[in-house]
Amino acid sequence: MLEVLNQEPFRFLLTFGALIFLVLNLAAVLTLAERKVSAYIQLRYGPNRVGPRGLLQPAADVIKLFTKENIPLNRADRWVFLLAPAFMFLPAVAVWLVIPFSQNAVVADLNIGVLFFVAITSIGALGVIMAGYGSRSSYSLLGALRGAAQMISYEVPLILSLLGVVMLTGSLALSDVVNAQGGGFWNWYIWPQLPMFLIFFISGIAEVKRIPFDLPEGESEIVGGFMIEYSGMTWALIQASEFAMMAVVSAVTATLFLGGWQPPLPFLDLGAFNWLWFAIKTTLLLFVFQWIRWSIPRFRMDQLMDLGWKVLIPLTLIWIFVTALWMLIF
Amino acid sequence: MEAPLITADTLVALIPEILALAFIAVVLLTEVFGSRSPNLSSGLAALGALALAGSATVLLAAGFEGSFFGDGYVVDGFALLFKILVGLVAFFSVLAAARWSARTGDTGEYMSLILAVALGASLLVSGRDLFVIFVSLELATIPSYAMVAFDRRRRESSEGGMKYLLTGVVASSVLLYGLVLIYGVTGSANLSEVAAAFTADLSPAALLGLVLFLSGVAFKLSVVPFHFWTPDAYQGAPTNAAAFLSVAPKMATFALLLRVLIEGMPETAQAYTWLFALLAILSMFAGNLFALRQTNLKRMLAYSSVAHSGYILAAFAALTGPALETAVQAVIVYAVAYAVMNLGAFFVVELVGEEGKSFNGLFRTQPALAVSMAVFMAALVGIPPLSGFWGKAWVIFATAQAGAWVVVGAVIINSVLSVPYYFGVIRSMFFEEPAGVGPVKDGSGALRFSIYAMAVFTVLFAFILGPLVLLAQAIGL
Amino acid sequence: MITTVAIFIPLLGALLVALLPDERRIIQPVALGVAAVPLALVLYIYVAFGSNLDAPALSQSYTWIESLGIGYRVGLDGLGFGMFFLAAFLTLIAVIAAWDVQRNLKQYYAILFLAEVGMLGVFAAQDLILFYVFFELTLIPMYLLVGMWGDENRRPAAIKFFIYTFLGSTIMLGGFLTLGILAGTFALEELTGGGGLGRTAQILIAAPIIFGLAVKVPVVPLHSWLPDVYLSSPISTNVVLSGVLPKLGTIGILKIAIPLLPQGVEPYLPYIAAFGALNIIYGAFAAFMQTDLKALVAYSSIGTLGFILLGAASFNAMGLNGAVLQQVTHGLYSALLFILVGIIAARTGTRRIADMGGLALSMPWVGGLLALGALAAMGLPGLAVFVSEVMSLLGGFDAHPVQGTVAALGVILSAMYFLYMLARTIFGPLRRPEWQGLRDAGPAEMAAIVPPAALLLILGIFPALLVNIQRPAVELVLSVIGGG
Amino acid sequence: MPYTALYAYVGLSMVFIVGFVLVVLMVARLIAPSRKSSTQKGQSYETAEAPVSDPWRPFPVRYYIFALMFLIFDVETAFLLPWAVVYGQLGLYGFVQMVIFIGIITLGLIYEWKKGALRWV
Amino acid sequence: MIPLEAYLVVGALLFAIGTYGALVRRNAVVVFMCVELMLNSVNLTLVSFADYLPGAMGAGAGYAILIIAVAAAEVAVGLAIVLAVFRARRTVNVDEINLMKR
Repeated sequence: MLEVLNQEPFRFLLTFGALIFLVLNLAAVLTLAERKVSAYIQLRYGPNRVGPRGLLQPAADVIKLFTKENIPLNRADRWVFLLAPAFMFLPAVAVWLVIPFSQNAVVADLNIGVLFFVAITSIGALGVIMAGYGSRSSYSLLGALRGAAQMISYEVPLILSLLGVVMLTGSLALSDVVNAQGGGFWNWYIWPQLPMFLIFFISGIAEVKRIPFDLPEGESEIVGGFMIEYSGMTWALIQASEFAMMAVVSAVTATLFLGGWQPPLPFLDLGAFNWLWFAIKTTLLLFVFQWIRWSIPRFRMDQLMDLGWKVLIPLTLIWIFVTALWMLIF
Repeated sequence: MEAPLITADTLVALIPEILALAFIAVVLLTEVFGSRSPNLSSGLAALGALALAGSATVLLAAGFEGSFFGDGYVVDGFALLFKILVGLVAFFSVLAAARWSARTGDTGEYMSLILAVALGASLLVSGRDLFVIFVSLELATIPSYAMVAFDRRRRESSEGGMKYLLTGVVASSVLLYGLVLIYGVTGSANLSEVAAAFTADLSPAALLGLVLFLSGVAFKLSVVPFHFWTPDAYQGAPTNAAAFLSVAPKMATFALLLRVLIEGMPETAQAYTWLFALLAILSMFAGNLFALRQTNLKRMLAYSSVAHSGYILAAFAALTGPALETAVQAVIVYAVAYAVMNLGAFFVVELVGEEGKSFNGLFRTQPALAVSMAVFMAALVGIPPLSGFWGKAWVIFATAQAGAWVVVGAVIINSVLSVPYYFGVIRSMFFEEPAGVGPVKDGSGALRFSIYAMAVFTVLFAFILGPLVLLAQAIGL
Repeated sequence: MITTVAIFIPLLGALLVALLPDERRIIQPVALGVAAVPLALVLYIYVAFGSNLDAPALSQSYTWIESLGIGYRVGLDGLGFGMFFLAAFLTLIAVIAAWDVQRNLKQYYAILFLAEVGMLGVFAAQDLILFYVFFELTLIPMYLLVGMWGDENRRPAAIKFFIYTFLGSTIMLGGFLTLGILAGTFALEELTGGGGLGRTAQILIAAPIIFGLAVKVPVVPLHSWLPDVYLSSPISTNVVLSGVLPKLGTIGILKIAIPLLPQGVEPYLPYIAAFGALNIIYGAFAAFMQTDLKALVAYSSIGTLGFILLGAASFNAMGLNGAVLQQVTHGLYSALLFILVGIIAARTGTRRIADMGGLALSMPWVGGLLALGALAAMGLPGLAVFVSEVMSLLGGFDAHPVQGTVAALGVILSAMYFLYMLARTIFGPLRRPEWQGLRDAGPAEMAAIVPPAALLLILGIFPALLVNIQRPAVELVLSVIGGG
Repeated sequence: MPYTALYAYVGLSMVFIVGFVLVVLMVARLIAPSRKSSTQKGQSYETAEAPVSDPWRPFPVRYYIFALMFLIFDVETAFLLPWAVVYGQLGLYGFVQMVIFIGIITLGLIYEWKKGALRWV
Repeated sequence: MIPLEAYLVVGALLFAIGTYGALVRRNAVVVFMCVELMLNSVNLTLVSFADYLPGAMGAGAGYAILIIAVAAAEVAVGLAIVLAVFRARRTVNVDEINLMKR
């Protein structure tokens, strides 16, 4: 019986189902976490009515969203409008395919994992543009334009900041990156690549359009931006993909700079349960995401662009040079 | 790991290009950092062009030769000669553009575009690898789109640029597809290995590749039937851009075509001389016939450049057996001859104006300028002893040696056919009454220097000819 | 070396003149001086090397493009010497006769000197390419001279002239290049006798060359550019235009077509002779029909050129000598007549023959010299043209009796219209009273008309002065073509 | 698994993900209430005002400028990625190459900066 | 294993579609997109050649990156020019851009 499951196409369907399950749950949990963390940061309770301590709140949300009407628009470009959530959802799931959860626990260990991450993430920008354009609404379009400008601008430092890790590893496969960081937390790439780590993380925040880089949504000025016209399940999918993307960025950061599933100290090796280390690191980073969100105000557009082009990109270029020099000498 | 590809020799071989690149950077950076003095920018750019030509001359004089980057980049006499020519053309174009570009306020940018095209052209003539060829061809082409569209004050400029661009990118893609097919058929991108696969008898895929490649090249050379972009692009372009673009990239592209045909597919080239003859004849007739009815000088010169591309291409009809050496000479001689006379003509247009009637009575107001223009026009017709005559003579030598009598006849007929429109300009300058005060004089020193230099070269071309032919013989291919 | 200097002195002269201020009293003496230099050199050559034109001092040979056999080769020979002299001489006359050039005199002289370079060069060139270069070098200056200083009809005339002759010369160039490439050299000396080419090749190559030269002469069906240009030009341009330019064509036939392609030219000879006769007859008839004095002279000039073709086509010593000499004599008389017509037209304000009459009464010198020129043109014994015409005619008659007979008829016709013209213009009563006080030729005008008239007389009495110098060259040609 | 199979796997997954989204939307359509649409309801949101113009208008040039700059830098990274992978084996040669390459890119960046292209106006 | 011809046919088809579009469409930006299609079809052809040809290990992929770079440069310059035209004429329709037709 179990052996059947290990054969195609069952294996494929099983993994796929597991993946979708994981992502959707992550998104659901993160919505709750978002509200709880914000509440605690602001010394409130947060949701505490549905279920014990509000733990069932996400389930209630899902039910609510499923039963909401998806309001059709008169002038919208219907197919673009409907496909946009799919394009945003795609990267949020697909990147998980190449992330090693634990030793040999990776769905598809592509030899170009890093490149895959970069390539798939940029599809998200496409989704944003499609959403903005397809809605045919002024706010949407403005939000989409901002989103596009921001995402492509931060894509450059995002990729450039990966280069240090790639150079040190000599491989684009994420499993190789993790393996190269084994043997203790002092081998993690966060130490030689500390600036790159910060840049990567900042760019990651910008990529997922979180505060302080949430100009495409900009609730207080453009009332939701590119997703202003979405409602019901389409809106839910966009929200879900945003939260899932946050998890993706955390997971990739953990993989690239924090040793992935590698234990911080050799004797803490948990064997088959090393995925716990990975989960812990990802969760920590996710917490940082929330923390930043409730601590820092939104950037202005020009500040945002300046930060990307005039600070992050030059810094990455310099650090690539430094890394190369370092590797040449030692 | 194999041995590193860069050696000291490689750096020496790349000196002209490195210098050009360095000057591009310097020109751009002085503009943004230093004082925004247009004279400084154009001076530096002129220096850059001279550095390109000069270093190539030194390499040529030193007899430097070799192939680099896995035989993908070759430096030989042939390449160096064309590098020198491209550098010199760039130098004079920079001088001629100084006045105009100072008015745009973006001298540095414009100058660096000229240098970038020169850099691409100079890489192009050294390419022995299909993809090196493609990339350098694009390096020579892409800045030229920007040059054509550079004049923001004239709507024609951006329109000409757009037409040039849209057709140009399509042509590039076609050319690239041809190259890739050739690569696929041969299994190697290197010309010497291409030669092994390209015999007189081609497989369909190879033939398709060749045809696509030639179509792309024909576009860059504005040869019929791929010439339609030329008049709009040249008319729209700033005059000095049209001058430069009608000469430097074309020269280099002809050199490239020679190299590809002779080194990459000698047998095929011999089998397809009829194709070149056909294209050449069509270009000559189309160029001259369309030029007849133009009133705008730039447009006329654009069609004239189509015709002259035809004349040069006529030499390719002689790429067989005994005539091969003469054909190579003819391309070189004609290219140089065309460069001096055409640059000169465009420079005068730059100074005087592009409408035919602005030339009325120029001989009365500015005799020296009128005489120079008359010299250029007569040279373009092919009146001896001016440069154009020698170009045509060499083309006829080559084609006659190859026995392509039809081509000889076409060249002769077209020389006569071109008389009315070139002499129309002479007539307005000498026989008509002046319409106004004539062109503005101030600030045109460098431009005038270029014009007179070109006039002197055109008149005394016979003295350049001997050394040039000797050089062409010495370097062979 | 002397030859080279003589050829290129006018070039320096052109530059010198162009740099001077544009004032007649400064420009004209300088131009006279410049024009005198080549003439003086020619006379020096005649005196010093008259018996031996092959002297190394006269020729220069410098290979230029070795692989193709192109070189700078100049040298004088008997065929070209007469015209070399005449070109220098008539340029000087043209400089003097430039009184009707009202404005831009210095440009006029500069361009004239540029043309002189080409003219002198053609007669001295010993290389096909060089010949062609000089041949074409005259084109633009003549175009400009006519187009800038001609009358109101000048622009179409100038461009017509240019296109016709350029078409002809380009076709000729095709022949030249083919010949040179097939033979491997462009040196006339090495090409003599065909340069090793077979008869068929020679025939094929000769056709474009002869055609091109025929346009320049011009041979009758190709002549339509000529009257327009002649009528529109100023006097001094006419001098050069009629005196020297047609000879660029005839010298090509004599110096290039015949010796270089003897077998190739041979089949065309009857036709050349026929066209020569046609020229003579047509010229005479057309002249007869003219009401314009200048047009009459122009057509008579076309007619007289026919004798050169006839003589050249004879392929015998008599005819060739006649043809070579006729080039010079034709130049002298036509120059003389054009200047006189110009003077008359300037004085009377008209060129209509019907309006004139009795001009000799008020202008004895002008009238007398017009009579002399006309008599010379019709071939009166004792004047130079007689000698050359009779020689051409005899030679031509010998080789081509029919064409010769027709040509002889032309002589009679030409006598008719010239006498008719003289009777209507200079003789008889004064047609208009206001012409009573017309001034005769002034000093400048005399300086322009007396020398050619004198030369016509001198050469008429002592033709040997020129015939002696051209005879060795003609014999050389004869030996090449194998004629008697 | 051979790498082609891996890629096929990933590609198939991506198709399935899009499919999943569409299925979810269809299910939602079945579940969710759907009332007859009215013109008012279908209007796009403009803070409760009636939209006056079509939002599909040309947008400001600055977006294009940044798009163009992104294009250049993105392609630059396409060159840098392969280089970075093999850098460890290249030694000095690779270092020099990188210095030249990044140097030129940096010059371009400086030029853009100074020229004002990086200013968000 | 998919045969080489399959890739080549797809490449040729894409190229033909791109060419057709570039020649027929009147909107400059769309023409550009068609050109991109052409270039990418060339890339496909190139990469498949490189993969199947003996002794061309990896070189083809390198060339492909060069081509991508060239395409990017073309687009960068091209969009700038199209933008300039648009600002002057408020249209990017190729047929309407005819100041110089004679």
